[in-house]
Amino acid sequence: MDAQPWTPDEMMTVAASRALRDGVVCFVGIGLPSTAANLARRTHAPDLVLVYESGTLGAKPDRLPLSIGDGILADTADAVISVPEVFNYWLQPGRVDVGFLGAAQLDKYGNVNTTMIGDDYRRPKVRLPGAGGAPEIAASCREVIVVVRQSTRAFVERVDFVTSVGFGRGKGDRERLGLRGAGPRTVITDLGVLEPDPETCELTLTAVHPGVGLDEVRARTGWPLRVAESLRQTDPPTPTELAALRRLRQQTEQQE
Amino acid sequence: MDAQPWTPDEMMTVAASRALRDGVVCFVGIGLPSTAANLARRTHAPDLVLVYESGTLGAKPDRLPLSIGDGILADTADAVISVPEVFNYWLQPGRVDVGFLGAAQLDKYGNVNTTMIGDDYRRPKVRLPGAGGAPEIAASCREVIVVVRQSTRAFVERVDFVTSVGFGRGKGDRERLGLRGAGPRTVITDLGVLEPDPETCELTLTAVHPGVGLDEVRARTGWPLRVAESLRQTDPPTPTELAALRRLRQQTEQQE
Amino acid sequence: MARITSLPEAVSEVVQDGDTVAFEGFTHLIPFAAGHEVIRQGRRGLTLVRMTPDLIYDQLIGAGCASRLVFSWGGNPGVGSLHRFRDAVSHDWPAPLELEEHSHAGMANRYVAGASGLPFAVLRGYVGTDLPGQTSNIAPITCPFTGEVLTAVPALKLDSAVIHAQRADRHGNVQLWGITGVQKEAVLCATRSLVTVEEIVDELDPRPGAMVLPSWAIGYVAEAPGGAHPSYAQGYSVRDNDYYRAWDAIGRDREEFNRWLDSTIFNRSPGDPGPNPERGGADQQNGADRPSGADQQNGARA
Amino acid sequence: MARITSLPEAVSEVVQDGDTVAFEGFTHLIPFAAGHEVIRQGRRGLTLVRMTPDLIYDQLIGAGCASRLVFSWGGNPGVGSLHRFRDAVSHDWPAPLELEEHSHAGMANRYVAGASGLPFAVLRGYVGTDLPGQTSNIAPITCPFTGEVLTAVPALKLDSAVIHAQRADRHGNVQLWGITGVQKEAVLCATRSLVTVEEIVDELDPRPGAMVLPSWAIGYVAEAPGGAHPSYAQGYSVRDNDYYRAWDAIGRDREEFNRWLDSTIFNRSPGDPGPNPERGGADQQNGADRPSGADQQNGARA
Repeated sequence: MDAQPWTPDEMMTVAASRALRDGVVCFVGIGLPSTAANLARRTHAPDLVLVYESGTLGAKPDRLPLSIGDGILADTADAVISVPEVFNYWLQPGRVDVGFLGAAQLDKYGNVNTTMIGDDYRRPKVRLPGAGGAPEIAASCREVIVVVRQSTRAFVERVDFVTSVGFGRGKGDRERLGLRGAGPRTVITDLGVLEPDPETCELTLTAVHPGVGLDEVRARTGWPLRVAESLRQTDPPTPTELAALRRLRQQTEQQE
Repeated sequence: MDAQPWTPDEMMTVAASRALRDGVVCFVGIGLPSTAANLARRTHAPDLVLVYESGTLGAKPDRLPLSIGDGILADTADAVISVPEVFNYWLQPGRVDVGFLGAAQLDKYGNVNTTMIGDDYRRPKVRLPGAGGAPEIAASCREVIVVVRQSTRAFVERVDFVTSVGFGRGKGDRERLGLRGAGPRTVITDLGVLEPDPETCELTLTAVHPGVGLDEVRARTGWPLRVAESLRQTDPPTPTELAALRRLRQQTEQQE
Repeated sequence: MARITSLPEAVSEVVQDGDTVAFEGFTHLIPFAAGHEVIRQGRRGLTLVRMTPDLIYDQLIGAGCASRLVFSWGGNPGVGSLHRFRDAVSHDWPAPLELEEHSHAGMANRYVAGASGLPFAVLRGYVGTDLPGQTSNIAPITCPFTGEVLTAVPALKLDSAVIHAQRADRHGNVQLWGITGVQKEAVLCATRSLVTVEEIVDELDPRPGAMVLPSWAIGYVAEAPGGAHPSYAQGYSVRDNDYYRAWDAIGRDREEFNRWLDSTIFNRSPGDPGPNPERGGADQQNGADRPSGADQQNGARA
Repeated sequence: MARITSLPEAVSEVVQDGDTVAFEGFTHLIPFAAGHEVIRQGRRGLTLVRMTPDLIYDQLIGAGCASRLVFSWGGNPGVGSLHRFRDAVSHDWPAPLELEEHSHAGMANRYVAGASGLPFAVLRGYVGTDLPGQTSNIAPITCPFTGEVLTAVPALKLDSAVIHAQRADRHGNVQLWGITGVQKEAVLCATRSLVTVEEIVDELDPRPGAMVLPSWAIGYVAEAPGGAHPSYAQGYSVRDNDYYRAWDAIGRDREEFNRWLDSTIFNRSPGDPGPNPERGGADQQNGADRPSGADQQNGARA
């Protein structure tokens, strides 16, 4: 892998950006999701609509925002609205096509934990930031993309705390709970892509990134990983994609 | 009365304006309440805060607005907000000191009807405009002033339809219903002023305007009117008040 | 993304027979031109929704477009009553009009709930009044934390919503300012929506007090200069108070009203065979629909 | 009407021991100067409320001001964790910190309910997560019209709220623009409120995207130029990203943190007898509170 002219994080970001079709409305969190979404706007999806939970609809930043409430988001947005409005009028009714989530832990049914690691909520091993917008993003966006680096610490059989529901305990749970969006249709990691099995909703490896071996993916998954029969290989980042990503990063660093 | 250099409507408007203390926040309806409130701003209450249900907080019109949503209200307001916000954030929590109501019918417990005259809602004798903001103004303002011309048609034993609650069927009803404001503390007419009796909440004549006789007030009231022991006489409009009122009307007509 | 098209085409796509439809506007920016186009196209069986039904609803009701009205205050602001509305309620002319009646606070919250994708809203309202006796759409609800009893109203679910705004850009993003009422909520409550605008511009430069509705939340945008007349569009026109006053006499009389319909909406002389829905509205939006006596000076761009 | 006074006086009037208090701001306009003054005045037993507790809450918690935190996301945005917050949760240092945890949508609606004078709010939220298991402040509620089950959260009732804004006029009317988060709601939820501002001006000229909070809805206004540092005030300053990064090392270590407290908040040398709450904050608001390594170029007026 070291011979490749891109890093695993770059591959992950490019893969995430490709998952965004042009013209869709995307609820963006800061960090990798924001990088991927802004990369998509600069490559194949110029009409991607970015919604940030700080209340900016249609933000068009020319560098990566440094926080969810970066001034450049307000300066370039079609509309700046209050935080209650972004959740109540725009996210909750299902007006957002794609939501991005990160995860400290992700389990095989796509449930996400960003609250705490350990078995005692009152005395956690690691206290994490908490829910933020994630529970309702996971519930209300038409579909969800989870972006997370793959490791046995992150990819667990069952999350210690369900901050955001993926497929619960399996097929039919979302419907039973009354969750309206389709849930995490795509999990993009630094190793490959996982998608829910149509029958069981268990996350199944459907693609590996160039240079990644199946053994490595299995070794970095905390449950016995199922692999799709027609395992694809991710197309490598094109020179255009890589150049755009690096330029974006560079512009951002210059701004700081 | 004809010898007086003011009309009964002018006396009523001046009396209503005097009921507004300087610095209070007043929810204003169009027509006479708006005239009275703007007269108060020009005379004894320059810091009166006018709130119109169209969503203008602190409007300072230099003429009478021609409708509840006149552009001059937005142009001169401290803040223009949405209609849901004016009701939810400003009226409902009790942030408004005084609400003004008009009435097609008013009964002896200060209940107001602006919905319909008749005994069959589905086939009314007279269909009126309806509730508008009145039910919640009557419920939530710290106190309410009703302004209405006195006649047996308007002043009835019991209203045909309760659009806005005054004191219900008497003392204690507001508390039982959970209404938070003090209700209609003052009813100002072209003949005098009525206030709720402290014991029974029945509207009682507490003041007559100059030149008005008790018999006339009784004859224009549709229930056996109680009269306060210490019946006051309203101070006549001062030359300053009359001049300000007439100037306001004139400026308004010139604008049209 | 909003489709930008002509007013007649947009109306025919957005407002359909039997729709529950709101033409919103709180005194300001009332979509008269679109309402007149609905009359021209002969829509029937509409449930009209609005906080403050005024002249345009009186006209739609008088023209026989509506079978139901959901509202909180119906009048000719600053003038008096709506006589076509009264005639429909009291004498079923030209057709019976069923009423569902709320307070402003209740209607505003029904819009908010609809825009929020919730089935109901909660408020302190209606308590002790006779309004809950007239509709099943007002119900008590208990706070699960304090036990306090409040009032619930169901969300408004609109098939279509029509509003008027000052401007749109060529992508269909809409900008409006001044008193904006419940216009955003109305659009967000509706399956189909139309925004008529004073003008379409290259760029929506930011303005104090302006709100922007993004193109992807709107169905259709149609240019209709003067489309709020006789109401006003802040920055573009002033209210035509003479029209409101003149309407009182027209609305009061069935024959007067029919003559007004024929001459200003259907644009036909006496003896003409009937409505001609295909005759476009574009040439009728600039004051041609005013009642006699209206001051032709008004409606000019400020 | 708002009282305009100095920051130390306003803080001593508005934020009291044992208060449930929110210092709101969504990345933008975070009231750091007021938070530091609260530390300086030695407030204790606060229930801190905020959607996005960040450095100022880490500092208040580390300084021992807080006993409870009601929140939805606690981190150092773009950098990582809040170590004083973690230390309090995991090791009770310097004092135990009870948590009540929500989602952003839940917290935003709790503010809306509080601002609206309602005891609770309704949303589609929390369903299927482990959050309802940790607090009794999340409950199911049934729509009285459709029978659908949704989620209720109680209104936030604040004793005090503190926000930062760009400007106020001499009457105490406050104007803020850019990302305005839940600041209006926070002020309207609170019995006592303080708005610190970059400057007090003669007139608030209208600006695109600006909201105005009228003076009569505010308790106190205090001028605190740079009072949002290291966050930013759109039109006045940019975010001091170096401060956020430098905080990671300071917050990670109890002794480092105490040194920071002594030198930048209490402004005393080692061996000084103790906190001096009377030492005013006005002379400390212009970047004097920055951690070492912070870029002195930032925070300049844009």
